[in-house]
Amino acid sequence: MSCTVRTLFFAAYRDLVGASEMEVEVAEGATVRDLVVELRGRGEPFLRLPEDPAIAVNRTYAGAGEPLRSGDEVAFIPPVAGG
Amino acid sequence: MSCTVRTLFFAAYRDLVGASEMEVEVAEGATVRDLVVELRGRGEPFLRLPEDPAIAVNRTYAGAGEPLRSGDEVAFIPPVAGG
Amino acid sequence: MVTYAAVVHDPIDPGSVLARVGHPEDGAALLFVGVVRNHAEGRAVRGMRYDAYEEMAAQVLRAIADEAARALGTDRIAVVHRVGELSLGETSVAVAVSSPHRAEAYAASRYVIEEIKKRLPVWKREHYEDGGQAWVQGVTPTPTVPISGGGE
Amino acid sequence: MVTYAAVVHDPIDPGSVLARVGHPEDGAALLFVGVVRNHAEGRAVRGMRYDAYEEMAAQVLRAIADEAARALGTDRIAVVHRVGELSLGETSVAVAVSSPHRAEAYAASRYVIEEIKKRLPVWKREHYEDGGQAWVQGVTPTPTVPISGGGE
Repeated sequence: MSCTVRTLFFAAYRDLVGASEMEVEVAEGATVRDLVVELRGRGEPFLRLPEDPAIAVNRTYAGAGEPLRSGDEVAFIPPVAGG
Repeated sequence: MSCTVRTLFFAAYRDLVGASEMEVEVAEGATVRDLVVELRGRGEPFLRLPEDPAIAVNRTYAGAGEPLRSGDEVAFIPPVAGG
Repeated sequence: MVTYAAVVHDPIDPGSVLARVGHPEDGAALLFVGVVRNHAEGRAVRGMRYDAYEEMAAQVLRAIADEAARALGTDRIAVVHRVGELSLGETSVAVAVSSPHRAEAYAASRYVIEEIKKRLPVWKREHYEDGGQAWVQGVTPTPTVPISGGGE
Repeated sequence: MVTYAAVVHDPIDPGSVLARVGHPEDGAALLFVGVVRNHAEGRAVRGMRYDAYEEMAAQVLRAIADEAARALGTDRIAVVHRVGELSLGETSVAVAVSSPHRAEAYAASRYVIEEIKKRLPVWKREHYEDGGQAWVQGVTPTPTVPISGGGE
């Protein structure tokens, strides 16, 4: 069993990855942490992402242990600089 | 020898004294303190003024020991409430 | 450093006070607006009269703005205080500050309004809904005159 | 308590943001305006691009305004953040607050702008006079993801 999440990359992370969004398959019951490990495990360019990026799941900041469900929107949030 | 100063009364002090300005004669070398004592010595309505009002001499806040010269503008400043 | 300070009788347009500050190097601007509100210590208010020792107030206002600019590293400050009869919702004071960074703008803005409350020779008389009126209790500006003490 | 929060593409008119606050009970209003300045860490800047995770930014902005209103006793807060290409001097963010007394207005205004800097999913890319450009170094929003640690 697996589930598919929609990952988003913004600003510097979009530049690093070379894409602004991507569908990723993770195992049933995977957490945010598992997703990041899975992606970085693919090597370049994903290895350029930090090991512990800030993440938002469905538009809310989420901890590494947050479980993912199919259809979730998982955003990789570079250090913010609004204002 | 004496000198004449122009005293000003604002807001609540003007209401207490019943006048907004008045010429007062004080002795040569008199200080702000001497002026207040002189005025309060005249009894009502001047006794209604506090013994230690805030005072401005020539538009600058002045201490009790500030000496007065003829022609000085001496303002009795009630507690302020700008803003 | 550019400061502007005025005591005025006509209505204040806060936007035009804000327009007096700002500079290509400034990333932050802050506008404080004091308005006549409809209540004071539990009493309904229908208006306010501001009296001032105008010649001195203009000088004190300028001194406050200059102090804030010098001490707090802001390069532009404009402050305007109104006197006369004001209706509810009308602006009594507007303070505009701009500076390269926001911390200085907040500090300078707050300094100006707090010093106004402590030192500006202005008084206000509240007109209450019930028909009464009274001078608003104020703050004694320093230096005070220790009349009862001897010597200086 | 009334709050307004928006992420916009069109230019911000700070006066119209200020006009969203104010109430007969309020004696103080405060408007913060962030503008694009001509320098950053010693480099001459000619413009700035603001990117955002727009759907989330709108939510976060509203949450920040609501927190400020609830925690700080202000009754009205309006905040607007712009995204897209901005020229020097253009407004990137405007925060308006009104409250019965000034202390709450200053506290709420500062809270909103500081939380924006900490949490709002917005990024800026500086365009330099010399032709270069770079993402502005930002602040990592919390909670972070401790990938390397085991368990939760």
